[in-house]
Amino acid sequence: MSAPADMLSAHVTPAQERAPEERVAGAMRTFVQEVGALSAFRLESCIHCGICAEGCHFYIATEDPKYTPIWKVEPFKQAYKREASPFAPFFKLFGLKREVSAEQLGQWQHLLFDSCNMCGRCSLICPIGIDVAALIEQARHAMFDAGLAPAELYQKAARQRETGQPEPSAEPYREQLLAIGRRFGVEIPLDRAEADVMLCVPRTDIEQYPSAVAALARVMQHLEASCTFRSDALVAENYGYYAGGKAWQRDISLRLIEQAIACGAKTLLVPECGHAYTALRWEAADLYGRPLPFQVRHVSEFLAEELQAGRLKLKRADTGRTTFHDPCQLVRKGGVNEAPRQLMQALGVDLHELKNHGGFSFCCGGGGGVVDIERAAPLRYRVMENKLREIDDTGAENFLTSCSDCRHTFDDARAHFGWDKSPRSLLELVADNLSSADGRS
Amino acid sequence: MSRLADIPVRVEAAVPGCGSADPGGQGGSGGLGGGVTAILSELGELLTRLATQGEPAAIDLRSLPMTQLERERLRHALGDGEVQATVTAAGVSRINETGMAGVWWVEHRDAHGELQAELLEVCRVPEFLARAQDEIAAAGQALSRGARGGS
Amino acid sequence: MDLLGFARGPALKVAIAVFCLGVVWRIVGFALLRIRRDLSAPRRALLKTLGAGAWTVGTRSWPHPEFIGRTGAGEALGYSYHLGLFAVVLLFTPHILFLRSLFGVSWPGLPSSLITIIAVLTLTLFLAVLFRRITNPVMRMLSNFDDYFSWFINALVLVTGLAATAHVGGPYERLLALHILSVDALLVWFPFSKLMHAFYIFPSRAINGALLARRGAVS
Amino acid sequence: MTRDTAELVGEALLRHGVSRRAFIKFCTAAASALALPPGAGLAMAEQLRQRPRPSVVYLSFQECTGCLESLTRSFSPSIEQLIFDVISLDYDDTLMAAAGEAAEAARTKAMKDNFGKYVLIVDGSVPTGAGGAYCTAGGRTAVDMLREAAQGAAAIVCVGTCSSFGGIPLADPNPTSAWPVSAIVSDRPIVNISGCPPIPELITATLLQYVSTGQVPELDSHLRPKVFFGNTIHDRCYRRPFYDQGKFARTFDDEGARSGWCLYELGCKGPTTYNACATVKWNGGTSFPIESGHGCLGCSEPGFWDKGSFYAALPEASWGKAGRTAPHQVLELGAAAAAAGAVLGLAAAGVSRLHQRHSEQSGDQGDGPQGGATGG
Repeated sequence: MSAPADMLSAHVTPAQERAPEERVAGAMRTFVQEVGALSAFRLESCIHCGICAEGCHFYIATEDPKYTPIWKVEPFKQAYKREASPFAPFFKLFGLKREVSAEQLGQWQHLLFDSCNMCGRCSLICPIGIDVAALIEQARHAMFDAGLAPAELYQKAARQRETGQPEPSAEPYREQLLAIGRRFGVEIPLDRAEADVMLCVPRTDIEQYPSAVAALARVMQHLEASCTFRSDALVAENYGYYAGGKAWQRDISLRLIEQAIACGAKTLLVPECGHAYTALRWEAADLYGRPLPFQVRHVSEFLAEELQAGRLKLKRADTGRTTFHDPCQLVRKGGVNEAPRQLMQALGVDLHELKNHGGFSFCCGGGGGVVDIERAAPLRYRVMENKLREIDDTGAENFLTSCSDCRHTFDDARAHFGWDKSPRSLLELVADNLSSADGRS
Repeated sequence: MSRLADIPVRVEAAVPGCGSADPGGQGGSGGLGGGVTAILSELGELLTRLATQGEPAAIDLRSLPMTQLERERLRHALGDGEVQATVTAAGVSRINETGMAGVWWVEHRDAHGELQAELLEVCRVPEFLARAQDEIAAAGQALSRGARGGS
Repeated sequence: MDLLGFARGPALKVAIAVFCLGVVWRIVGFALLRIRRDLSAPRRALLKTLGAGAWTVGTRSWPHPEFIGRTGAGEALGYSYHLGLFAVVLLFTPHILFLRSLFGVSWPGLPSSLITIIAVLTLTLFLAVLFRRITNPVMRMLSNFDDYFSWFINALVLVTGLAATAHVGGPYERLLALHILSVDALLVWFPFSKLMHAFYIFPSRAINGALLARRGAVS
Repeated sequence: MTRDTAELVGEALLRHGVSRRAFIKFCTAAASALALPPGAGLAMAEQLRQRPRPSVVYLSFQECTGCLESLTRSFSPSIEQLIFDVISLDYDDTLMAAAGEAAEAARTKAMKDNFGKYVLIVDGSVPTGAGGAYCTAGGRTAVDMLREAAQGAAAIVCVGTCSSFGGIPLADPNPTSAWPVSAIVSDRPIVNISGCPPIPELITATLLQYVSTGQVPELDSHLRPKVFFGNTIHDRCYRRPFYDQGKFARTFDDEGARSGWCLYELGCKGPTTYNACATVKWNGGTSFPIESGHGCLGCSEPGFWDKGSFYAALPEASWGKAGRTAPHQVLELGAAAAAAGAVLGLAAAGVSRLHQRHSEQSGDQGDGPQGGATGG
């Protein structure tokens, strides 16, 4: 089914244990190794116009040139030119591009992790059509292999890979999940041998938004879908993806893939979690090494499909003047644009779009693991101001989103700024407004 | 094509005021045609200098290519004066005073009648009309010899 | 052989050879790096994806309305000097004759005086672009030797071309020779520089557009 | 005549019954041709009358006599006047009545009597191949005669493109190893009046000016008088406005040609040719090539025979040997270079891939599938 477990383990040591030269060598090796024709093309094409800066909210908020997206991969551009580009011998021979130094890489940790949400807005503004975000993702892989992933992300990824849980909890998630079912009076389908749909949850929901977990179970129940959680793969998130540990990302994804295959699922349902969608919908097959034997759907997509098929019936929800935050990984990078809007329309939501919405939406500020990096908080708050203002400017009383990381980031900002709004989960709104025409709910 | 005249050549005026396309010659200023207005104003300046400082000058008309029309306009503008001199020396030269006192229209032709030089001289009398010292001396000697021989 | 003969004879040959060699070398050199098949299930059918890629080539020529406020002026400046360059390079009669002698095809040109005006405007825009590169903190930080030298060599071609048309700064044939030599230098520099974006820009947009369309995202 | 008894120009004029007025007229015409200030003709006449008549030796080497033909067709000042009144043409093997040894004797005598004072006019290029055997007179080679004559010359005037720049004899493959005068004589003032042939007025006016002032005129980098060679034909061309408007004749009998439009596209070399054709013109100011519908050939420029077709437009690339069209050559060259580029590119990509595989196998990155959806 997959590569043997021992081959999957990457011998990555934390930063402090490695000599600087070793670190640089590791980073460069990984980056250069990973550069294929597409990335090489991206690195070749940049004309240094600086326009990508205007797409990035880190630059917009600070006007600090170092936050220019393409600048965030500068050392790797340098490495590519020296090591793998068609004229690499010239660059090397004449010393046209200096070797990247350990110090330089250290500085770039801040640029690649603390100040990049991997939101992909830069890839949409580039007049040449360079997918800058894709390069940043590759640069993160290299940083990880240099032992330069931020400690928070690194540790969570390591733990998740080992135990399936990014952080220890008083009670295992399995127990917590069942407790949520009891608390909200909804049956949690767990470890069924056979199911059409395999479910998982964001650990953010287990810890912070149990109502969202219950909502998922309730909606699935309403749809009478054959579905199950699997104890061995409950968590939707993938900290390997954030930390840039590609092998770890694969290991973590494999847990879900293996369990989905084990229960014969036709669909792997990604809950309200943006980066989990990217990791499972778009990247998992490549890491797995062959096409996945099931389809991957975000819960909003899944529900929109059910709505179209007439199986999901909704009441009109009174949410007042409402706006919607498009999670980057779902919309800009994932194409899940129509589904949430179809659901909102069916719910009769009075939707007032943000100034920048759909594919052009600004990130909540927490994406790319930034919300987990403690030292990045001041910068993150600064960047978020613009987003909060946009939400205020719609005049909406309520706002919805379909990613619990975004939700968590907004709630964190609410506490920090004393803001008066809190995002609601679209899934929960759906669960709360299931039509009882058939007597259920 | 048997005869030169059969070749249908037409010259289109590219420069305003230079050619048949501008029969009135209104656009006489600028371009390769030199421009009658420019010549007249320069003559005015040269005359002032002659009057105040006694300094003679000249304008070489061959260096200012003009169309027949422009030439006629210039002639018309200057008018005719009192003196019309014809000098026969290695061809014919005509020195005509113009209506503007001090401006002389000088035309030198060779023995074949080809124009060799054409100037507008600004002076009291064109130096060309005067005789050289050595010529006068030679003439004096010749007359003296004749008088002696005759007596 | 005089300088002009050298410029448009052997030097031009060498320049064209280096240009072709370098361009193909560079493109083949990275295009033949491995390309992994994307194993994820596409959201859109292949044909739609490719269509969206082609469409992006056009749409990415101008910023999306969401971006115009921040990038419109910069992009307009960039495009306008490119247009000026194209007009001067492709519509000036002596250039058309030059290209005709090389490729055997020709097309009508614009009046030389109009081209001169365009060239002067383009040069002005060139200076504006350089000024922007130096004063804009982002561009200044990103810029390297390539950016400045590519600017310089293009400006040199413009200036020598203008000097040759205006007969300023020496005898015409020397100015013309310098102009052609600067073009030779440009051709030699081209494959090793950012000027390669002339070849990259459209495929790059198409690929980005297609990859985004494959996921059903806006491009 | 000897140095001490040299006759003054004025005396000679009187002797031939040429009045002062006739001479002023002659000088005025010359000054006009030289584009000197209008008053200069008079001054030149007065100066010249006080100067001794210079002896002139005219040597012809590898030439076609076109230049001399041109000189004798000078309208103003005419050659007759020039020869009899202003200069003393003591040797010219084409024009002089004497022949054989008598002619050579006249040359030797003139050079001896006027050593250091005579003007040497040279017409034709000087062959140096085969020991100079390609051009001899009276058993002496051209190189020899030139060197000897140059020794006593006050100045050398090279008439025509052959003596100025080598002209046709020097054109590729230059079988006689012909050289211009300036390549052989370097210690005498040289004035080049180039052109194939040169404009006659330019020759006479330059001589006249030299005689009247005793100084060579201001010269350009090719030793040509700036006053005649300071501007290109294109600068002074009456068809220039059409160039600026972008109106070009495309064939010799199209509407543009009939309308007198610019001949640039038909190969006119006006923009690179320095001469006075467009202002002094030919045949007594009647016309010049462009006026009669043909582009300038560039005959007054060095190497004009070897600068490609007369009908190739100026900015055209010059790709040497005929028989293969330039587009064909460009295609070949481009294809060859592109093929070489492809090989190098292949090699570069191959090396990079090998490098990547090697480091993957030995490196600490886990093996197996790589490259995310956004990677690769």
